[in-house]
Amino acid sequence: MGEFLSLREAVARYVEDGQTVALEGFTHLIPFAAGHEIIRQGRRDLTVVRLTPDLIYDQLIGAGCVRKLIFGWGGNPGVGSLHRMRDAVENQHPCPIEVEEHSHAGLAERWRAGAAGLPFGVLRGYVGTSLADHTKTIASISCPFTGEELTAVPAIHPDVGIIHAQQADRDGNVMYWGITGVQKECVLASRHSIVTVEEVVDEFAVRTGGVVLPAWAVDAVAVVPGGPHPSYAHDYSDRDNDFYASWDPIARNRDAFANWLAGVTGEAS
Amino acid sequence: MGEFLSLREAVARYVEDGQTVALEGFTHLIPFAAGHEIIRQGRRDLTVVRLTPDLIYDQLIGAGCVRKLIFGWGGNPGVGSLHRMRDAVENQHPCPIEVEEHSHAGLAERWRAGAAGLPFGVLRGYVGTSLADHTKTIASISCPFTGEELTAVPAIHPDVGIIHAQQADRDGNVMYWGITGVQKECVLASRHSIVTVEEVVDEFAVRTGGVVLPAWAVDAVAVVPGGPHPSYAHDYSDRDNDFYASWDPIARNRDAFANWLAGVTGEAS
Amino acid sequence: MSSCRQNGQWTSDEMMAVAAARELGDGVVCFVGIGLPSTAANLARRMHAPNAVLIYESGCIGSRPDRLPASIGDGVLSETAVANVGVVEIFSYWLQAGRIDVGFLGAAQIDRFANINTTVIGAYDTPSVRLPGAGGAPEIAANCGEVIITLPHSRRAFVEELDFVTSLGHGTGSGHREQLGLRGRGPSAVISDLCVLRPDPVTKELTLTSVHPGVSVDDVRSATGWELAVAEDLGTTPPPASEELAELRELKAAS
Amino acid sequence: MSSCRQNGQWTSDEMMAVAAARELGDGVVCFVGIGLPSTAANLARRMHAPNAVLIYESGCIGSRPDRLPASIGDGVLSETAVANVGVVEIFSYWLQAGRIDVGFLGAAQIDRFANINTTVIGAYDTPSVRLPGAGGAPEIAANCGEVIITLPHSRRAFVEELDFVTSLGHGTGSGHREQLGLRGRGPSAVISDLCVLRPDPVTKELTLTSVHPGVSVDDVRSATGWELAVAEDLGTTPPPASEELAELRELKAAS
Repeated sequence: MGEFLSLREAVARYVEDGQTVALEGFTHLIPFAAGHEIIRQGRRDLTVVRLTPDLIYDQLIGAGCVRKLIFGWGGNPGVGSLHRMRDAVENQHPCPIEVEEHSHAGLAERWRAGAAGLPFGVLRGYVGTSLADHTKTIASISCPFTGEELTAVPAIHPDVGIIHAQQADRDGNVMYWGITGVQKECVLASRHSIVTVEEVVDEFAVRTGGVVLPAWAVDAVAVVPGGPHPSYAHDYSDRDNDFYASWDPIARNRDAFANWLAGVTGEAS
Repeated sequence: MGEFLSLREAVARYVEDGQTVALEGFTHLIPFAAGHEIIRQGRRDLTVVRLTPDLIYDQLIGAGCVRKLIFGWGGNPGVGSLHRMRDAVENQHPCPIEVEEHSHAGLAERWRAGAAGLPFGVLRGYVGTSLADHTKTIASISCPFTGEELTAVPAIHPDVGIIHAQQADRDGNVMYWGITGVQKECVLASRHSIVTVEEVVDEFAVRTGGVVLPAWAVDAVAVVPGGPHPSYAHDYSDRDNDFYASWDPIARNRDAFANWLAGVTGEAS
Repeated sequence: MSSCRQNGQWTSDEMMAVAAARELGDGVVCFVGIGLPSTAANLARRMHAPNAVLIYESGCIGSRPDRLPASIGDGVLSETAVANVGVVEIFSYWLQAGRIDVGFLGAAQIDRFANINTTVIGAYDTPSVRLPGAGGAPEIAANCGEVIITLPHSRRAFVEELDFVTSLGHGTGSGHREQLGLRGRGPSAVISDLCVLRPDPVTKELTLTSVHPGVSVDDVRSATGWELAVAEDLGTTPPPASEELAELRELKAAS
Repeated sequence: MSSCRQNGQWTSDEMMAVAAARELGDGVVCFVGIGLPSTAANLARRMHAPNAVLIYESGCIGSRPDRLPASIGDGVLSETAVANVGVVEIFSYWLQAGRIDVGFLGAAQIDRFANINTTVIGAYDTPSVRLPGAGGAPEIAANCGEVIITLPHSRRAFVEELDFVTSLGHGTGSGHREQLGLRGRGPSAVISDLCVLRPDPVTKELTLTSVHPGVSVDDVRSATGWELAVAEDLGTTPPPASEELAELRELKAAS
């Protein structure tokens, strides 16, 4: 219902241990502040879903919140690896994680099917690759009219979908623009949703490509200016490319990461 | 390639007897002028596709251009029946037409599948209705993950898709806004496409909800101000509700229709 | 049917619109068919249901028109909407996904289980009357939480058997929708210009629960093509309040 | 590999970017991967292919960035685009539908049939190196008319056998793509910092067709993990023209 809550309240109310949670935002509007709040609240055993895990899931994985990762591309864009993710996959540190791996096109179709209330989606994908050998959620399906074989993937229905938007209005409607990613699908496919926003405005301005989510399709709205840092909010902030570069040495080293984590949880050593 | 042509040239180049043609526009931006040009050029045996045939297909059917109609709702909105369509279905006048009947949701999914390059689409639809008893392009499909039964419909791939838009820029990119319907899908699902526009502008203004089709995804652009009359172009013209009402007595009477038709073809009696 | 009753204070059409409007609760999300459903839904929004969210299949979400739209594609619907989306999206992401509380539909014909025909009278291939067809109705009827149907009462409209089931109501009765896997609960009320009918909680057969003022049970029976079930606690529909009438007439005058 | 050659006039990375850019014809519609493909595609657009249409999987259609984007989601891509759409739409309506002429991809590993691995080195469940994974590449490789691949040359990258096929090139060779029903024709060129490889018209095996200036066939062989086929009419890649170098450096400096 577009209820205004603090980020702390919103995460406390909707995110529980063992749930499937998605924090989406395709390289833009990534809801980092919400991810940090999940870390602070000590959630565990989460199944997390994202097209591109990016630093936000590297941080959640490193903090030990994650039991399973569903993803498409797990790198630090333009920099290199996600070392916390690699440490978990390669060395089971800080805990083993299960990986369910798709392509972006496949995950996007899973989001579409989820938003559309269908149990599965269909695409021309994965054919001839090794992905289907290792990912159980890839199946074959025949066209009932032509007999052609295509690929089916199951819908995603997280317990909680979390995104960041530029603006909410006073009724709790939400608007975002720029690169709009799969956020609408994430919110609509999820049982509950939280949207962090840069600010509350009296009225939305005219925006080419602006996406509006009506208040009744969103559970909670939390005002968190700068919530996507080091990602960015088009027309509000720039991507902090330096932070992305500086993350590499932090994430490579377990102690450096622990130190960073203490800064987030307020337990600085 | 967004090539600027006269409407006459565009229709002459792309629309041929026996083809499948779609003139879309969901109650708004209906490309009436292009339909009249098809009538003037005397095309025959067309399969025509539209969610709502509206007056435009009543006119094409009455003029004898149509062999088969694929549609979802065939009425004169707010007025009553499409009498030329009824005369064809009930009395085979001026020629018999085959009818392939769907719901709007099913046809929208057929458009989506067409635009997405898939041979079929999936929906929760038609269950328990008589539609599947009479329409061959409705089939059952099982979810490969849950076993749930859903409905499949084949993609639509017209030879030519025709829409009306408010604006083109000088490169042949096209923009429309307001109620945007299934026009993007129509253009993308069709082998060729023609867009009539109100005007050519140097640059598109910022518009909430504006849809842009890049020039390279469109074959021909024809400048036809007022092209959607008696439908309307948001921010350019109002719907001519009086014409919709006046159409009823014209279409009810074969002679009155012949007289109207002569006005379109320039063969006034 | 006369459309004038009660010494000209209000017409039976007005009674129908008012009674239909009353069915819409405040805050519900409603998928609105054009015509009478749209009139009733907008009247409700301006009376007791200011927070009802009206959705039109033309892709308009949360429209608040200040006049009655002339068609489902009236520009006033998109101008006053909270969000505008394409037709593919409105049917898939919004209707099909089960996000809509109430579907508000009109009908040409209806049977005792509130199944709807808007396709043909007579044989499908050689119809005596070719009606407009399905439009958005089959999936609205299938996928909304519940469905309200409104249409004028007559023996041609309320028939023993439909020639074509365009939109499923309660099918062949109790349990049929569940058996077909439909997630919406189906029709909860049929509002005509004579009365209100509701499905029996067990059998799902439409039952006369309320007659409009000045209408007798026999009036309804003689306008109904099947043996009509009548509720034991049959009531009388409260007449249109003056505020309801004023608001309805203002809406219509603005159109 | 040294990245400096020709008395410091240009680096091997610059040669690679220039040679890759030359592969892109004017007016083609190109789905662009981030990194080296994006550099090459934007260089092409500013040189000989001003009408090339660049599409990014972030939903940006027809972007004309005046600097190199830092990531696939750089705001400059959406600000300079002709149209911006969501990620679901870019993959389904634009890529999958077969509307894209050329896919431009990077790679971590490649084999003799231009199959790509960007997923794992070693066993999937106990990898020695966990690479980023698929991203958009599998469907770009499957659905574009043709594919251009660009990556630096080394024995770790050009391998006899892939541990994981993330994106299909020519599979097991001639006829394999057709047999799988893929509609795109697959990789047409692989551009490294040493050379240009093209699939043999019949066998589809990558064949050395051009070495970059200052590179010998033995240099390429010793950096390639399989027994390399060499074209009879082996050529030498024209060195970067001063205009190409100037434009490339300007693009990079602006970033």
